Amino acid sequence: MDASWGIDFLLATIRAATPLIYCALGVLIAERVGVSYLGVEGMMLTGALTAILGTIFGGSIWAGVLITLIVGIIMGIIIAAITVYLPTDQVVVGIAFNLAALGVTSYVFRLAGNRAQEMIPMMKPLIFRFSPFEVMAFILAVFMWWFLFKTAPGLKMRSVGENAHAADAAGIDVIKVRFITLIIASVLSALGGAALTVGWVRVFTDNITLGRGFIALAAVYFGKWNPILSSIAAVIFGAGEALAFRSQALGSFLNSYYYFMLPYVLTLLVVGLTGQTKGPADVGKLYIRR
Amino acid sequence: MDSKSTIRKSKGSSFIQWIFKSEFSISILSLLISLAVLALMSLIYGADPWAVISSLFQGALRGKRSIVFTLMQMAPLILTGLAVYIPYKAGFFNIGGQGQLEIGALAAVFVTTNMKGSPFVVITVALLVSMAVGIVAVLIPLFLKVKRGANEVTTTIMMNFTCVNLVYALVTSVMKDPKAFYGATRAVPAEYQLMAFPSATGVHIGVWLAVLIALIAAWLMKNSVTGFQLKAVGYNQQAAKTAGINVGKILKGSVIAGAALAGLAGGIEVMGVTYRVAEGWALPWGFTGVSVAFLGANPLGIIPVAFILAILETGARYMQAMTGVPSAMISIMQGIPVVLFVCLNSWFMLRKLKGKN
Amino acid sequence: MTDDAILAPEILMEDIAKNFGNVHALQNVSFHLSPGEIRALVGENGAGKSTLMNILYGMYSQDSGVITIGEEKIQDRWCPNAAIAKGIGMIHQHFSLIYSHTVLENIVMPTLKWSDFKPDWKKYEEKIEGLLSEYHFDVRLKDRVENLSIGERQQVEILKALYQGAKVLILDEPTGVLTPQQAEALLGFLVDLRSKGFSVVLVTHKLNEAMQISDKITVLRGGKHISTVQTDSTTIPEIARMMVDRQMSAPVQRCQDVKCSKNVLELKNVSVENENKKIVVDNISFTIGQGEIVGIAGVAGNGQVEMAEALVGLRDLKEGSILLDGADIKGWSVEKRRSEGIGYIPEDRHENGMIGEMSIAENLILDCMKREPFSKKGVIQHKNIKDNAEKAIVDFNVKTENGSTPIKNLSGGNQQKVILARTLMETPKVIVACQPTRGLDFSATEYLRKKLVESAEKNVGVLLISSDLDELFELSDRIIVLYRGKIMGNVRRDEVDLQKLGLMMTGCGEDKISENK
Amino acid sequence: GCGGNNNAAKEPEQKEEDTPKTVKVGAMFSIPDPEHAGGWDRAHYKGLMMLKDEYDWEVSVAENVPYPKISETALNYLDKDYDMIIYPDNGMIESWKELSPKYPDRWMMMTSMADELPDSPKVAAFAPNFYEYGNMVGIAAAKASKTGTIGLLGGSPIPVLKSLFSGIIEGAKYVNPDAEVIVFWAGDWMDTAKHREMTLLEIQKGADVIFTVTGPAAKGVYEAAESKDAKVIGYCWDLYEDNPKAIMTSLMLDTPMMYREVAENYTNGTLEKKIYDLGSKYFKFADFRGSIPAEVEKDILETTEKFRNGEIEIPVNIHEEIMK
Ligand SMILES: Nc1ncnc2c1ncn2[C@@H]1O[C@H](COP(=O)(O)OP(=O)(O)OP(=O)(O)O)[C@@H](O)[C@H]1O
Ligand SMILES: Nc1ncnc2c1ncn2[C@@H]1O[C@H](COP(=O)(O)OP(=O)(O)OP(=O)(O)O)[C@@H](O)[C@H]1O
Ligand SMILES: [Mg+2]
Ligand SMILES: [Mg+2]
Repeated sequence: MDASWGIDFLLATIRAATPLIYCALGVLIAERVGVSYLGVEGMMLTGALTAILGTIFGGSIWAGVLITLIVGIIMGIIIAAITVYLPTDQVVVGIAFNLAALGVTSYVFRLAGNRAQEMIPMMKPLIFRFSPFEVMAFILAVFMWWFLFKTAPGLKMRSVGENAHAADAAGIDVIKVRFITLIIASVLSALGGAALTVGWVRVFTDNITLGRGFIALAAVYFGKWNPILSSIAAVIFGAGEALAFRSQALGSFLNSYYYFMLPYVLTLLVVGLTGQTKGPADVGKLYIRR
Repeated sequence: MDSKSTIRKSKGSSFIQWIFKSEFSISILSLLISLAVLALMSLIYGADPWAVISSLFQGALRGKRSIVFTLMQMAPLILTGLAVYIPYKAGFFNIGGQGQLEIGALAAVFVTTNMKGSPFVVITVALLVSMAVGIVAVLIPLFLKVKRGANEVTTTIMMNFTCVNLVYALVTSVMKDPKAFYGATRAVPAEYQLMAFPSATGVHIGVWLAVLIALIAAWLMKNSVTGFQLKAVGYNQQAAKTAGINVGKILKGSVIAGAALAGLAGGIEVMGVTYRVAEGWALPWGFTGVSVAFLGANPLGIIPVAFILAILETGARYMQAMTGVPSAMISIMQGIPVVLFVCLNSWFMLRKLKGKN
Repeated sequence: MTDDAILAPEILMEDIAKNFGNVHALQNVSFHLSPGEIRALVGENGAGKSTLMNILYGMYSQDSGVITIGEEKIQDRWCPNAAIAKGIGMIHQHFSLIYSHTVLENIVMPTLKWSDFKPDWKKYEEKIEGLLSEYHFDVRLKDRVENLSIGERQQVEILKALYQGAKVLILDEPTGVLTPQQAEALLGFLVDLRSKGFSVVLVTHKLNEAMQISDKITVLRGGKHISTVQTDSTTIPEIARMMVDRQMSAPVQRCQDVKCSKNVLELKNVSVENENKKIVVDNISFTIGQGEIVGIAGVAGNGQVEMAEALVGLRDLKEGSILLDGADIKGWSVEKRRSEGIGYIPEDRHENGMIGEMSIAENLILDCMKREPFSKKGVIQHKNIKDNAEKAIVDFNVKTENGSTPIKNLSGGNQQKVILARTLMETPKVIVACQPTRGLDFSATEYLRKKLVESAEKNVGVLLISSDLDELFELSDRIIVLYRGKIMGNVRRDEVDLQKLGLMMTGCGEDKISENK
Repeated sequence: GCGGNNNAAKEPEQKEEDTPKTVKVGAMFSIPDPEHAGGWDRAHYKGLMMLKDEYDWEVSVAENVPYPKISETALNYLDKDYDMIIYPDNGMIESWKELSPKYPDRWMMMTSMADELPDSPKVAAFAPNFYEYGNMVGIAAAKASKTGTIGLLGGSPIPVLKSLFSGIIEGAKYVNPDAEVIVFWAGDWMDTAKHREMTLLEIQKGADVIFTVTGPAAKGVYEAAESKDAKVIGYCWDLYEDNPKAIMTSLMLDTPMMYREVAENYTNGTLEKKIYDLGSKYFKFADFRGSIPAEVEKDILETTEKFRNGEIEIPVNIHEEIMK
């Protein structure tokens, strides 16, 4: 194991972590305003597809990212309307949305025909060997931490997640805040998908996210709803994944499925050991104004 | 109070209103809309919408065999639905059904491939062990919930991935059938497979067992002290505790019962239908169970809802095979009706809440 | 805006109507508040007081009617934000605080701008310190609200409103949770505010508070405006008549001398810890005799709740023992204690007393559904439960259509009647009643007190925990004062007066008081 | 006989009277969208479509058939009076063995490796000789490789791949006794990202020619190869379109030829109950399109041609150690 092995491992870790970071930030900000966002997996898949289609039919990666942003906003509006305006159970909607997204993305991908099967061009690294997606992920994490914990709007948003009624009484339009935040969360999750396809594997295949959205959920939990800690958790999970890829190169005897258990087992362990397990108090609770 | 004056259509409106308000009509409405979506998608894809939709129902309901398939698909859904429903009533959202199911199935295979004895004994032991293993899979989230107050939605999801990966790790290593082409266990020996009942139909007894369990659960929820306490704990844990109900016991009991049923679903599925556990052997029964529980709203409702979702699953596969539409439409038909139902239902609820009749 | 230029705007609410589904919470209510006025808003439970104020504050939107504030007619998009901007602040009965945030964050948060990315915490802190000294409040800004006592939390709420520049302060039943001393201080503070040019709306069930400080009293009944009268030209009985529109029963008379033949409950050297392993009940001993009502006085948070919970089995004893009818109840489950005759009326009925979604009938058997005739061999007997509910509804005069109504649809008073009915159903040996009349209007209050006295007359021992000293004086045979978990005094009611009780509640023991004399 | 669904079968029967009976074939794939999947499924899909185009057979394709639904799907076809069921996937062998004895009047084909035939008169297996296929890949890879290292990536260690990869190892050794062959298993057939990363690792270990057998995830392999200028030999079908830069060539399994054989034999009534061993004549290289120097290409083609003619013999040596 030489230095280049280390650098490659680091690069692989960051590659695997980047989509997770975007999604984790999405889940995190949604939960911070009191909405549980299990639909992250479906949203990630949607973003993964739109980024590829946008790039192929739009002619450049940035067109793909732009389309992803637009679709993220539109889907965010739909999800927000369903989960914020209607007194639906957010968990059930999230799970059903994931199922539907799985179907719709592969349907659209099939409709898009042979051109959609093409491989898109590679992104140029921005700094060192890190792609713009990767650099942006870390900037976003720090930005979100600063935003949530150091600024006034951040405080207001956290208040909504902790006690929606109190926030309402303090003059915050809870519904509006949740609505807008869910759009942001959806855009972030969609970007997570884009980071996976456009930023990493450069193709789309059916169900390409394969549960990575849920790993992001675990990262949020692991990171105690703190953007920086959650991103670090995502990096740890990314390292786990990179290690799993390398399990054979390293001559491991362990079946690679054991490595895929890692993020979840780790998170359960941390939850069990630290006991610091409660997120924002109002997550998942409905809020209806009369 | 003169509430009646607000009703707009007065003549014969009560029946129409009932239709309009009942959950049943909402589920029909969401099914109809989903079918319209399906038709539209077929049209876009270039398939004949009518052929697609009719094959959906043919595949699930036309002829004895299709009905048998639908019934067999219904069995795990009833059980996973109950596995969500029962703990949910006590205030625990068990999304871990999938992991409990898969690991329960693996346990059933382990017992049947290693144990010798009369079929009755072996089958009973295997099903009991699958339930026990299902319970083991929920103990960590339960512990974290009770002792640490951890949100069980997330921990049970994590247990899902842990269990499923563990199952795949085992079927590709120590439990792998050396003769199998892929990672798969040995098959459940013929004498220990669930027998058909009535024998000519090909419907294995697990289906009736599942229905029976749902009926028993319905009766218990309505008429037993335990069911009463379960509801009390689910609505208001604090008050139930103050009233002398042993909240811990009820909560743990319901979670364990739920996980046992999810494990049983795995046992029944592997001993009645697939006979082996392999990589990717399972459908997302555990997740569909969440929809079943919510759409069913009570154990009696769970039976027809599981049946409808089984129709959609069985029929959609037939539809795909026969008309050549993309397999994506199968998952679309499983997601969209649920989303629609939940939305429509809460939309009507919201209108009622806001007093706009 | 300088401090001496505070002038509250004039408020005009005209023909306000509001329905919740089929419930007409408000029907064409008008409400006019002049600057620099203290207005008391009274009415029975469910009269619509909170609803009216919530509409003024923008929490609810009215179905019809017009609000004018100052010169300006309020158009749509009326919301708390706009109300705050117009100088209206509201302190809800259930506080609107974010428990995991600090006092400072709670106070400042509503005034922060969405565009403010660099809040100047130093400046805010200084400004609040100014308010603290001006109004003689005492809270530490860096504490998390979850660690504060109820009184302190209310101070935070008021500070928040003042900090936002509220000139009209609405307080919804603010004294319900306070001790008499705290309540007294609050009322004085409100009078102070008036002199500074604020106007105040005080929603209350305590008519003497209304008489004490208000300029005018507005009475609501069944969602309708009944009357608004000058305080100094009216009397409590007159207001009460307007509130209920029916004959009032005479106040409860407790016969003086109870002969205690035998102790039903005995506490010996009982100590209890709270969640943080701190001793909150410290080595207390006392007895309750048959037919005796023992009142527990004390500032909230001095161990009353923990003691009650230890009695009914919700908390373990650290030391000591409790005897019921001579039998040590150590190790008995909550359920066993209930069935052996310890009745319990919990302090917070919404949290602990009832299950809102369940019907009246079901709530009535919540603690005894395991027993016949409500269940046999684990099978619920629906018919017996229904019959039981019908009987209780008649016996306890619960206002409802039938027993299958979800209990959350009842008014607070009627909810409390159901809880009382449940407690008295099986003639307990002793009743532990925590704040049984909190938040109830006076007719419900009278009814409840009467029932408690009646039970005592039937030889039930009653432990009455209340922060309402009048209530304690009216009902108790003996009064025990708790201070920091210790008994400061255990006195016959006729041996003690309000002043002495007040002293004991602040930590002066019985002995010290007599020394001073 | 046929287990009794008469309703579903009625419609087609009515039409049969006037027109000559079209042969109905039902095929099942475990992955979605076989038309665009990795080489194996795509090759079979194309072969089946050929049946439709050239022989006017009615071909139904069921895709994304999960494990518990294989028999159900097959039975649906059987109930609809399909004449032939095609199982192009080893993972479906259980269902093949279970159903064929119950339907002795229909043809059931396993178009992959099979160890034995079920007890039914109308079963056949069309089993490509994966070892020989591997030999040809090995020859081409070793000749094209500059580093002498070849990377192999499989979904999971299944018997077919043991034979195939052993063949490659021996083929490569025949050309270059010092050739090194790296074998990785992804443990999965779907995770594109994982396949990409594992390919990168192989390239990092020196591999410059890659061969992969996997499902939809294969695209991750091409991507990795392209980004590191390595070459991929496509599996079973001409995959050039998938990644023109990465695909050196593809060793095609001539599925049209295979299915043509099925069709001819079926119509003539000469289809036999046997395991058809599809040897090297069914394997041919797709156009190289100038991906490697012409002389190397020529060398590869000549050597493999000799192999096909039997002029070159490569010993059969199964490497158990790669199956860890
Ligand atoms: N959110 C709500 N949903 C439905 N009904 C409501 C709601 N809030 C109040 N009500 C009903 O409106 C009526 C007026 O309630 P409101 O809370 O204004 O009474 P109140 O005078 O404040 O009573 P209390 O003295 O108990 O505080 C009651 O009948 C109540 O049941
Ligand atoms: N969300 C609601 N749905 C239905 N009824 C409600 C709702 N909120 C309040 N109510 C009704 O409004 C009444 C008045 O509400 P309020 O919050 O003032 O409680 P309360 O009866 O005064 O009890 P407490 O003083 O203990 O809080 C309650 O008795 C209850 O019946
Ligand atoms: Mg009120
Ligand atoms: Mg009240």
